[in-house]
Amino acid sequence: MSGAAAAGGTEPVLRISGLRVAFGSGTPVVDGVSLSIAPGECLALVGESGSGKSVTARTVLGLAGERATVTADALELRGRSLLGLSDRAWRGIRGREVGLILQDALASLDPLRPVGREIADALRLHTPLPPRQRGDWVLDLLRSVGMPEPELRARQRSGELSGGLRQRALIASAIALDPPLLIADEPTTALDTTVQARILDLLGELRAAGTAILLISHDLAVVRGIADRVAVMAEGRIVETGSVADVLERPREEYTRRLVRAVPAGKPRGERLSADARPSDATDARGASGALDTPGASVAVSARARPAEAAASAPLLTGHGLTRAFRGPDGSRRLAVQDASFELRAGETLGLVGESGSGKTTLARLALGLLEPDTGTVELDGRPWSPLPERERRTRRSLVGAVYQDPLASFDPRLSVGRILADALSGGRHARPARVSDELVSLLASVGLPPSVLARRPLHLSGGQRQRVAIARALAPRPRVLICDEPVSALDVSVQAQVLDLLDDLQERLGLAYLFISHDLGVIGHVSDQVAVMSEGRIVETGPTADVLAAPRHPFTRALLAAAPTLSA
Amino acid sequence: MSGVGAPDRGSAAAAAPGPAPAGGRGRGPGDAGRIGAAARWWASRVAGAAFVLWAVATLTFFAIRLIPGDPAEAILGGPGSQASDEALAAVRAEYGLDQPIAVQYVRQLGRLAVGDLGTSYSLREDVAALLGAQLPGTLLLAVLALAVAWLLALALATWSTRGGRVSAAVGSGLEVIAAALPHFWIAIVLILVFSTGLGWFPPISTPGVAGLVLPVVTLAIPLAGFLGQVMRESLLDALEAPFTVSARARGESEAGVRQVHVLRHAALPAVSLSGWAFGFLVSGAVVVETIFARPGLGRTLLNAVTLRDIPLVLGVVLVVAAAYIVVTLLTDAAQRLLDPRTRAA
Amino acid sequence: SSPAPSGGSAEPVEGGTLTYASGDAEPTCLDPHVGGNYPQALVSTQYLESLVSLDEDGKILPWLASDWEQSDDGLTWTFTIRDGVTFTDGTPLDAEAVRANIAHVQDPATLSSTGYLALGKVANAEAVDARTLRLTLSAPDSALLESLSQPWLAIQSPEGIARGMDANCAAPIGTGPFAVEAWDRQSSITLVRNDDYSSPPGDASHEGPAYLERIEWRFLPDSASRYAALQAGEVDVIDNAQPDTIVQAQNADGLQELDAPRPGSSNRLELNSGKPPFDDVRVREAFIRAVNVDDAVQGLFLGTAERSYSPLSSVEPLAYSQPDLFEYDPEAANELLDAAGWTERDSDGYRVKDGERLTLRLPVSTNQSIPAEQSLFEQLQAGAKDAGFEVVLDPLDLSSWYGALGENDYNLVSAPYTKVGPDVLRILYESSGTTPAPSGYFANHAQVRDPALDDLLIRASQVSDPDERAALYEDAQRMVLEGFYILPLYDQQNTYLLRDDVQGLRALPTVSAPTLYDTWLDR
Amino acid sequence: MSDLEVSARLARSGVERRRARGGPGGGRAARRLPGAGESAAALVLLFLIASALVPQVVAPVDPLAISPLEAFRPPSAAHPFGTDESGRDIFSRVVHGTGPSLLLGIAATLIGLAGGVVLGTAAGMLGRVVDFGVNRLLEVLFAFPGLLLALFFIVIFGPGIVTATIAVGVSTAPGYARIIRGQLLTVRRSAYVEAATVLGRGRWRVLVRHILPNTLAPLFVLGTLGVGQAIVWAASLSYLGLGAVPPAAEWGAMLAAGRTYISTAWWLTFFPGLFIVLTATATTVLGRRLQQRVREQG
Ligand SMILES: Nc1ncnc2c1ncn2[C@@H]1O[C@H](COP(=O)(O)OP(=O)(O)OP(=O)(O)O)[C@@H](O)[C@H]1O
Ligand SMILES: Nc1ncnc2c1ncn2[C@@H]1O[C@H](COP(=O)(O)OP(=O)(O)OP(=O)(O)O)[C@@H](O)[C@H]1O
Ligand SMILES: [Mg+2]
Ligand SMILES: [Mg+2]
Repeated sequence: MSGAAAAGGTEPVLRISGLRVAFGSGTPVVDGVSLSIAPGECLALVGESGSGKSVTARTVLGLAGERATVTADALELRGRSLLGLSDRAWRGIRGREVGLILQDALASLDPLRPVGREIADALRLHTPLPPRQRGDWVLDLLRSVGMPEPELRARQRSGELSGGLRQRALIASAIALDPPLLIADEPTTALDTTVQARILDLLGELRAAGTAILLISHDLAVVRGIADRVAVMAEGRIVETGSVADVLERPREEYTRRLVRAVPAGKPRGERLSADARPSDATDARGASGALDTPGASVAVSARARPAEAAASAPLLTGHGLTRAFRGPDGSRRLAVQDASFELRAGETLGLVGESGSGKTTLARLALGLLEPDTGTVELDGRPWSPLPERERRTRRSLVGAVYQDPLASFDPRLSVGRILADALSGGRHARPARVSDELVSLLASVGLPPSVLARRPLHLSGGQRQRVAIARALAPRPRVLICDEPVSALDVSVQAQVLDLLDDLQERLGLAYLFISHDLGVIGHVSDQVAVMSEGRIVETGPTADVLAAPRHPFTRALLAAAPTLSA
Repeated sequence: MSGVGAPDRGSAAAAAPGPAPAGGRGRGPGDAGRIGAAARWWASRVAGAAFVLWAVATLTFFAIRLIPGDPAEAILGGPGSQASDEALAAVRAEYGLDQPIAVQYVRQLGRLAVGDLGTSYSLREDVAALLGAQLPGTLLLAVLALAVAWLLALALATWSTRGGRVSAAVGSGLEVIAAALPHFWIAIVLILVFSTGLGWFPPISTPGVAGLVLPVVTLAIPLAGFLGQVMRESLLDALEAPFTVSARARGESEAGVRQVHVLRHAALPAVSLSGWAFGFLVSGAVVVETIFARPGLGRTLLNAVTLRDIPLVLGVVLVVAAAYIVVTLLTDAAQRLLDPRTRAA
Repeated sequence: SSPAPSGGSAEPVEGGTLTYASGDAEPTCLDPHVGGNYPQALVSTQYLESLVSLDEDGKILPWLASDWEQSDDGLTWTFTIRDGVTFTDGTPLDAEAVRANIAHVQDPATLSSTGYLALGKVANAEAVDARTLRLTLSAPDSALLESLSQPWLAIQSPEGIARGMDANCAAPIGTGPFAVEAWDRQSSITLVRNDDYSSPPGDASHEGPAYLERIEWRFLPDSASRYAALQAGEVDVIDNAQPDTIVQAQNADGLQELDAPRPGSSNRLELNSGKPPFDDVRVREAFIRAVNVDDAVQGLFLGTAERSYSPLSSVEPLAYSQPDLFEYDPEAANELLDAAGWTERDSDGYRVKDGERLTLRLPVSTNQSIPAEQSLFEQLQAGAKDAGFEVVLDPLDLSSWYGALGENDYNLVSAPYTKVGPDVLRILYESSGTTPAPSGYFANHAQVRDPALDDLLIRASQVSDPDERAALYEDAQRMVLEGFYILPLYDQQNTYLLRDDVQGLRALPTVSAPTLYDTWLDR
Repeated sequence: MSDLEVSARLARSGVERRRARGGPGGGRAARRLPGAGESAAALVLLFLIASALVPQVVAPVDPLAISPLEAFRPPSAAHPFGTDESGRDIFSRVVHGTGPSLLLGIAATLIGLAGGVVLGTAAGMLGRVVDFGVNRLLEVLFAFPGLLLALFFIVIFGPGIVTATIAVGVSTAPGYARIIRGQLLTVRRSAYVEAATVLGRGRWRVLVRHILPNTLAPLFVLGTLGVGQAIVWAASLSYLGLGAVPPAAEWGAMLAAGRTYISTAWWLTFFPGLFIVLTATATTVLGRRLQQRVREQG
């Protein structure tokens, strides 16, 4: 790659050495980071959540935080030291020398101002241009980032733009003055795959034009597609640096290996994603690193053969011609799900993939009997399930469990983990953990959680722990079907790996059937036996996962596959 | 300054749209539907306003009937009048007070529907004309007080969020105390200090600007306390929001960040609370107008209720309700204008 | 502070606007014929004039009537109407105009109460010629001239009256030194000088038009801001000054005080003898002995009010006092109550009889009782408690207060009543006063029903011999006092505070309303 | 009629922020009210509670004992807050007035809350028709400023501390109702209610176990904040002559009575006013802190 070659010859745009950042009197969250980026080069900073990636990036702009103490052996931008700069001097650098695309992309534009004005701000601050010319420049910028209808969009506010368009506007504002260095902190998180692909293309173009890019991502597949070099960060340190190919294909460090292994994309069904047993602090409420190992982790990592009888057995959950419409805020009727049918057998996973708004959640809610279909029926275990009066469904509710994207929201905030699970175990009769404590402990153990979490509230658990509690709750009534709506979308890759492994173990042990929803093809490819692709309310393609992914028939599926970044070169 | 604390993965993803239909990935605006939606919004608001006015009139009409005291007597010179039986009967006949209550109600509504508010029993003047004379004073008072409260709250909120524990504590303390002060107590203290003591402002309302100062400040102080609390909260939110970080990353100065971004966000809740603030101010006006001897709706209302002056009470209540409706309508419209996010809801 | 002014030594100055701040309620009608209360009297004194006036000694002075005489049987009165006086609408004052006024007051549609009662014995009025008016009475009325001196019987332009009640209420037309220019409801009345004025009463200190060009008559109900406004110079004169501010003004530079107790009755608590427990004279006496009014008046009024022991105001020449009946004597009170059978006490210390607590309900009109008076009631409440009375204070707005009286739902009440002359006793204590008018109003709140007293009062109102009249009224007052029907408190106070540059303000001795005719501004 | 609207807004922004942050803790240390303020508020409240429960211990002098010749004494060693127009000890009156005043504030708030709960839950639970009706009713009630509602109520039923309490309560009810309804709808749509349904819990179970507790829990905090404001509004009613009846030593009534003497004897109004402000401030400070605690703990 050209960028990599350039890195050797020219003076680096950014050179950091021995950077330390601490907040207040706490231990440093960035601890001796050194890195450099050459013009036209893209350096990717990867690592688990909380490893200090964002703090490093913000420090380059002098925005580490209010109570941050920053020390470094060197912090140079195009040869100029940034240490001890005055506020004024910093302001001269921000936006002009370094552009920043913030991690919270969707909230990074002022919702009250037209995006055109937001972009023009950079020009206002750093150039003497009169407002009219700024306006023209902004339109040029918007065009250059591929914004459709730039005149209209410039006048709209961020709330009126879709996520992808917002991200483009944000990029436009960051590159307004063509800064030599662009820092992109998770630029594609929370975007649909197809949109993500377009954003990555855009970054690629910038890099080709000579802009140095510091890309921060936890998604190795994204990194693979665009970066020249990778720096792997863990607990405030850079543990490994090297070219993309070297690091991702021949990781030297155990940490990196684990990270690479956790990526589900391209991994066959049943292959373990998470690391082997690793001692970890179960009480850590901080996040990813607090995730626990599954008891089943000792199971050999091997592609597991699917039970052959699964395909033959009678379907457990079926939907026939399901249609459901909603009335939009402007009163118009809109079909969220149209004529969708599916079959789910015991021990089998049906993956449901599609873009945002395609109706995945609606279909899941129809299957759960939380929504009544306008037309069509759902059958559970050969008997009618929906539409039916809720009263008649209630006795058989224990057959179907659900796991949600946002586990926190799915817990009554007043209840402790113990009470949540006790309630689930006892069928709602007892809410006192003591009554069912043995069962509780073994339930927790089955999702790899220690008994100590019983007394805590979900708010004080890490994301991975919360999702395990959610799974435990879903398992408590001994269901035969689990409906998982984006169960890992809110999780860090490594935590995601653990949860996916856990689900896999449980399926093997308990013979559960999963309806597994995700917008991430990589995840779907890894977990499902059958896959259904949804677009605009319709299931456009279904079939065995391997077949669909290898030979997609529907153009939408093809587009989805094309857009999905993969780890393999 | 402060950074974006995004301690775990959850935060980024939770901001993205999960099952909720609002915002988020790939949903463009429906431009065509917007004009229709706006029209529908206005139509429903106007219909709602008409309903509220009708209901207010109805409730008030029957509520006054519950008040002990004979309206006929109120017409005949108020309580304690020594009106003769004949005079009372004549008045009852003239005003239709001898009719069944339902008939009276329908007649009253009929008159109101054509904009006839009737004649005040106690002041013997056309209610519409009376209110026309009283309304501007109260409105002026309320609007000025609202403006002063905004400014005070904004100043205090801005000052107390400059950083530093002391200014934060002083600021929030002042807000809480201001919000706890009864109007009449403030009025009296202000009079003592600024009229009797310093002689800067007249202790009663006079036609000029000077006469407005104390009443306006009296009304504004508690309101500023309430608004300040809300403003400060949203100021702090905005100061930590990703978009201010990205503004700083563009090279915006601290002052610029506040001016261009943060202040608008701090002002938003103040705008959306205006309807509530208006009611608060009208309640306060009853007290303030009495103390400062300002002519106005508050004082009129108090007298009218005491004197069982049905047409006047009804008139004041309707005017206040109408003003409230207009204010909330305007605030909602202003909010829709200022903040596109509210349009979805 | 200087004592009450009565025309300064300097030469009066023409012109200027005086701002008067009234703490009384804003009248609902500026024509005092309609209804007839004190707030109307205060302001209408500036633009309306009566047939006669009083001097400081209570002697009748000619005013719009230059002369009068009564027949020997006292049933016919002939008044000579002053010549050359015109109303401010240009119409001349003549006997016919006066007759029209009397007819107006007596017309039930006018809804006059005070004036109507005062003319109760006038059976017929007749304009004999342009200058001569003859009144025919149904019974002799020794109080007629006093009655006619009151602002509620002031004379207005018949053409003004003919405009109808609403127009006349908004701007009555009289012969006074000022005329109503505008009435800004809820705020102020603007009065302008009557440049053709020619009819001052005999005790005025100058002739011709008034000095002041305009009067801004404002309504400032809050006493604290009223006083503050005076201090700040926003207003020149205030009425209804509170005792503490009076004392403060006495010690302050730049302010003067004008005291003018109202005539008629004193301020008193009336004990409802028409129902238990006050139908027993021993209980009434016990209550009166149980409370220490002297200390209360001393403490609350700070020397600005004198304790009264009479049913009549101290400015009434015929007022009769009997202090020994009202001595504070808790022991006597206890003995009386024991004797009356109220022997037991409940756990709260209140006396009970037959399971009934000795409870007295005292409705207080928040519109009429000044704060010091309300505090006084609280102190009486505390004193009476020691003797075993439970006094329930019940603050009510005016309508509810009249309602409570009309329903006989009170044991004690303080109701001011202003009328010139001792004839007020007849209105307040004659048995017929216990019969409510259709609206429920009645004046005899003590519900005194004593034929002997009735006889005295009727005779007194009819005799023409002054000495005999005085004796009769003294007997009547003694009966009221000795029957413990009332607890006199103090004179109905009228204290005006004014700025030093206000000269020549005086209260008209009729009902002590201020007259701004002689007033001028020394600035 | 109170800062409900404001409190609700603050509470809401808290909830949103908690959701947005999602993370454990994640609070802003700087935003917390400093500890000193809270301890002071707690001390004030302790004193108030003691005054309400055992006034005769805190202030042994009889608050009703008049002594006309001792009137208008400025604060001194014998009378720390001075004496009033009837020579009563103001300190004692203020202390003895704590009970009635707090009771008024609390009772009014409870009435408001009760009304709000009835209206709000009816609107939130009983289907669209009721919801529509209650919403319109609330709109109408909001068009009456609070004082006006109270005024009507008092004129109809006559003044006194009980009526004043009910009046203040009644006029705050619409505010609570709106908040409760909003909260109820949020809770009813929440993922954990859905999760309970998926687990097969019945309608009533879900209502009792999850919806009501989560709807009503924030009310406690709102109520705390409401008490101070209720006292302030009752004081305004007293000022207009519509509040407590003498000789009750209720603060609002004391303020209203003392106002006449403001220019000569400031202590008559200053001290009761101070206690009103102190109470309202202390309850607000603690209420907000509580709100924060709830917010942080989830
Ligand atoms: N302003 C701040 N004050 C205190 N601690 C902070 C602040 N900003 C970040 N931290 C802490 O620093 C550590 C590193 O945070 P950082 O945001 O750099 O992580 P990250 O690698 O970007 O993670 P993610 O992938 O979740 O974005 C975390 O433990 C975080 O809680
Ligand atoms: N309760 C509802 N009321 C109105 N519209 C709804 C409702 N639920 C879903 N919709 C609409 O139905 C469509 C499908 O939504 P759904 O949530 O099923 O999509 P999804 O594929 O799950 O999207 P995402 O990936 O964003 O979660 C969307 O347009 C959404 O706005
Ligand atoms: Mg980050
Ligand atoms: Mg979804």
